[in-house]
Amino acid sequence: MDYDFNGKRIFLDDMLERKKLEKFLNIQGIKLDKNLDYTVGIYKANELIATGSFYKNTLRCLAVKSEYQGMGALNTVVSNLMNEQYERGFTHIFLYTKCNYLRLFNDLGFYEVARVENLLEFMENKSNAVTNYSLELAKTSVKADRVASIVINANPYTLGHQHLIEVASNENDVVHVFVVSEEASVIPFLVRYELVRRGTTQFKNIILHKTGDYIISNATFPSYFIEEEENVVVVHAKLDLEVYKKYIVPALGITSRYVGEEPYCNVTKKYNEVMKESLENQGIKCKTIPRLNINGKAISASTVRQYIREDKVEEIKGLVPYTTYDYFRSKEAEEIIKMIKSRKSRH
Amino acid sequence: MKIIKNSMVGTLESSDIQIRVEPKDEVGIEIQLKSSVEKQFGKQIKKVIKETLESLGIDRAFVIATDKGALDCTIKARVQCAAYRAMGDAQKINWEVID
Amino acid sequence: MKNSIGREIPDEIINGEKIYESPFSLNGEVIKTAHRIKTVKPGDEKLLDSIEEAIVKCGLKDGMTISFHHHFREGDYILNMVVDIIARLGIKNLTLASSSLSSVHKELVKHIKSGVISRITTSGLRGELAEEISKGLMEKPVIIRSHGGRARAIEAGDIKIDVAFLGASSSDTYGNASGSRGIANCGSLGYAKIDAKFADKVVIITDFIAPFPNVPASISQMDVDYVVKIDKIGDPAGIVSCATRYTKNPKELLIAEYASRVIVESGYFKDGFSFQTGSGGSTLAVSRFLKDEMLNKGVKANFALGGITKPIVEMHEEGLIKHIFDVQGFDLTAVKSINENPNHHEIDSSFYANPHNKGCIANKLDVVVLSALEIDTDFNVNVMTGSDGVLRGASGGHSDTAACAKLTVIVSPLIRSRIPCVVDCVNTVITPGESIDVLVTEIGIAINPRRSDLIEKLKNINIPIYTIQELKKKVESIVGIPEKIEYEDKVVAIVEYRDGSIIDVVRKVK
Amino acid sequence: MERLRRTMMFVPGSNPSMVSDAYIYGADSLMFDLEDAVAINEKDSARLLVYNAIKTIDYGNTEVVVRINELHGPYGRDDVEAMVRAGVDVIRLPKTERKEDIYEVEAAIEEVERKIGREIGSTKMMAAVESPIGVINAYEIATSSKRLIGIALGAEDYVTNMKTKRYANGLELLGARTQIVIAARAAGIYALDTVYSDIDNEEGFKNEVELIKQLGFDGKSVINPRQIKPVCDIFAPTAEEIKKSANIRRAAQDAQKHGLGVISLNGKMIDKPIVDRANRVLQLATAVGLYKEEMQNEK
Repeated sequence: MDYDFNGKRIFLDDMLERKKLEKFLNIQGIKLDKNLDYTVGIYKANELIATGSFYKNTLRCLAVKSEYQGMGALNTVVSNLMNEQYERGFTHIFLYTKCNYLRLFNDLGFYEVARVENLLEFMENKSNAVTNYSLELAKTSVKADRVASIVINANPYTLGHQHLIEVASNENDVVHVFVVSEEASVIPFLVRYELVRRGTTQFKNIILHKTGDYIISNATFPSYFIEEEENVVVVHAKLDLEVYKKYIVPALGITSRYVGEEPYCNVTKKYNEVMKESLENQGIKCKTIPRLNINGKAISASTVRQYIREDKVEEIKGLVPYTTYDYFRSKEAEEIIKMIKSRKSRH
Repeated sequence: MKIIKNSMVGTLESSDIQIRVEPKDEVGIEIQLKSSVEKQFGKQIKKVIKETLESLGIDRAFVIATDKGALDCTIKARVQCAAYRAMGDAQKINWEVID
Repeated sequence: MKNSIGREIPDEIINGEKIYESPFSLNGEVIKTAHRIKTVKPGDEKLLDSIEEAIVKCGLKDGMTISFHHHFREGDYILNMVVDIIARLGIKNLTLASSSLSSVHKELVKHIKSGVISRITTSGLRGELAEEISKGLMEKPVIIRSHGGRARAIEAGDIKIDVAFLGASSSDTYGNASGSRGIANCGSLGYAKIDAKFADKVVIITDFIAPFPNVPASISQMDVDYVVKIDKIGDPAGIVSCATRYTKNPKELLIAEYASRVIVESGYFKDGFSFQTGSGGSTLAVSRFLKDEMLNKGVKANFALGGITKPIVEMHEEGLIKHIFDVQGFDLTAVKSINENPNHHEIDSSFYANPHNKGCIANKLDVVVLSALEIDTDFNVNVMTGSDGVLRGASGGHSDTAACAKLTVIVSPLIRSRIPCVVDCVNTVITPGESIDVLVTEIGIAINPRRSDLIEKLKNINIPIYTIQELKKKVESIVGIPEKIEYEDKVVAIVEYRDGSIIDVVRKVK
Repeated sequence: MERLRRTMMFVPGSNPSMVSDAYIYGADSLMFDLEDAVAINEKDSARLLVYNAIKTIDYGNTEVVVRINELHGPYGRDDVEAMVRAGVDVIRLPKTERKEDIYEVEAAIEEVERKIGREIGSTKMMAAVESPIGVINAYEIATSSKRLIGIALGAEDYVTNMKTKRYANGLELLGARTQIVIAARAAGIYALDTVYSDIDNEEGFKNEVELIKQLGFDGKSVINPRQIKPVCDIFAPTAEEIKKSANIRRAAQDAQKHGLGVISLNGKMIDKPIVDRANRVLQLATAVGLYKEEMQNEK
């Protein structure tokens, strides 16, 4: 760092600071993201000359005042953010930037994962990490003509999910089922995953996976976990699907993706819309399966959680496979039921 | 000496090197280097990283180094520190070994 | 074959051309060429609707030579625009004779690949275009010429420009064009003036049509065939380069201070002296330190030359410099001054530094301060290729002013991040060591042993003095010895000395 | 000849570019900071960085000082161990309040010197006084160890403790500065003044340097290379002083050459303090290029 530069954390709940930063970013053609965990500013005397932020493990809103570009201010910003990331336990770090900055971040040790043309460059801090992931994934690949894929959060696993998997299972040779592994839901991933496993043993042609860093994760599709404006959701969805098409589809030879019809959640609805267009462009079939109705009402995981919250565990019997029901009756579920009761979030 | 967790030391600023050390199962020190002076000093940088780790008795590690023209003594300092951090908090620096 | 400074020039590159011997070995008699023009009658209109129409009317054909100037620097829109249209018209195999090229011209890569451009001569190459050329993008090597050397080559007919596309900040419909009084202003059009004088066809491209007559004009109506108005000739922010900000970097300041002390003690610093400083961090800062010394000692300069920056203008306006000779203005202050100050003169590149006219202004220069990417123990200077051997610089007026000035000072840090700047042998020679007098670094200076007079004059200076070999050893002890860059045989660029002889070649990097 | 300590440049110990470059700016001493300038989570990396730099880089005639963290905290002992091993010239203690603080660090230094076979006592020390009690105890601190080369004022903490802040005229520091210079002079060690942090205020900086020169300080702590030249310029003697001092030296040399017991010049007797003072003036003049022995003799 220069003798004259110094870095300071910016707290965005200070509205005055927030306004200043917003203005600074707008001049560089960047919008201040709604959800940020940490922001740093580089100052020369009292003048803000560069900034960067992150949400979870994704660096964002990186900008350097034009007359200070090429003087190493960005290096300072990224170093500061990475340091803070490591402090918080994130060592696999991603970043969002504009497409024309690829080389700049390349020099800082970031490598392209995927891009949404003209909108967003998505990079990570390890070369070949995504390729290695894709190679690992390919080891589970089964050669077949009809290879379906499904991504579910299963919070928790219901008859609706089971129906979706069943339809896909009947119509295909192989079905890859991905359970969202990001810990943003009230039910921990390991439980969600286990309930899916127990509830799918009857299907002989399915392969279970966790989604990991590259499918519906905080990095690839943050709007699934946090509230965002609609145009942001669309960009995030496009990004998630670019990664999906570039690395997941070829690794497993996927020919179709199944989704449940989404009557409630706007984010998921939007995602599904974008998905249809994005995947079918590349010749991957996209099948939307109507929700399973019980007593004229579509089954949803949130209804199940609502019953649990209201201490009506018996009521979920008709909505979930017996494996899920048994689990919630068992002693091991006590902790989780408590957690469901104490939380009232979307997930 | 064993690397048990991911660690990072250093910055991406001019004359510095960012060293990230990660555990590795198989024997060997694998280095992924990105350097602004790769053509002129790439081999030397890798050599310093490797020798520094070996002198600490580390025989397996994955190192990601992003170099901005650091001098050898800086590389050594960064690697030593990253290694100690990656060996866990309890690991107190043994100055006899460093010296 | 090796030239006099030991650079190996392949025979197929020499191919009948001269190789470098010494700075003034080719000064003798020359013949200047003339150009073919189509005369203009009363009532003829020059204003055309589009660049495309201008290209067609100029009769541009396969194999011809087109030229541009680089006064809009990184803000230039014109070159990319014109070459795009040429490509669309299906014209191929052109020679591009730009005064310089920069990062913004990376669009050329695709036009080279598709065969629209097959030869290039320029002063500078930067960014992606430069990297691609270093990797062997072009079949024919690029010819690197200094500013004075380009003027010489044009006048001698070595470069025969068929059509010059010259951007101007303002122009009237009859072709009186200027770098001022428009929307995107660049001040002096020094490098374009020579194209206008010697090209067969001249097209002025502007985004501001001024009422007739647009005077004083940098380019006169009598040299212009057509005028085209477009929406935007360039990005003003990119035109005024940020390289001219006054540095606060302590290392650059230290080097600048040392350089100014060298100048003061050299014996050339006296009333009526003349000087040129560049636009980089240290070179620009030298002006500031010189100014203090001039004020302290009551010394005034007769003229300042070159690329002109704010500190020079300020000294002029404060009466410390009598005349400014401006071939290129680097910032808004320079742009403004050239219009307002009667003794701030716009000059063309031949007047600036052409070795083969009857006396360029550089010949009258006492002191020049120049930068370097690398300098070797023979004092040869490289400002063209990085230490990785990749093209990323410009010949500029470096070798011109170094050859002419009585005192040539090179300012350079000893080390840039880990890269040594003092080396055994530079990757590319732009300026031969015999033109260089003093190297100034942050730890001390080295004086060219050829200048025993300077060694004597500077012996009591309060700056550590080393031999250049000592500096090289010192730097190696700090950074270590870098691996040698490996080259292939293929030549990607030929470096022409200002007199037209071949001083070096740049080879493809392995 | 005694060392000049007109400028001691503070360099953050966590910044490799500054640590490896700092010597080029001509500061008399460099102070690599492991304390305030280094974030808690970089204490380990800064220590290793400075350690390796001192071991490897040739700092020439520049004195290398390291400011360590306080001994009783989690970092101080490692700092001492690393720096003595690295071969640092001077260890600077922060926040010194009484002579016992010096004793403790001295013991820690000696332990390492013994362990590695470095000459006992070769690692020098200096103390920074940053509190009212430290100022009160300045003389006791200044005389507490043979290793001490100097005592410095750290003003930021001091003014906070004094329930004031820093003002342009420096009145709030007058007491502390006087006390420290007196203590240093009485103990025969150097007195160094605190930093001036507004680097863009050249005028204010120069005024402060004039003031501390007048008070008798040997030098000033600086935080930016740009502050070095003004200090040297202000500490540089005038042409008149140089001429006078050169003559005193000539007279002294002449007396020695001819075996005269008494030095006299223009009929006045010259005693040792005057010769010392003249030598010091010439040393300051030489350092800024205003005086060269052979040059003077030629004329």
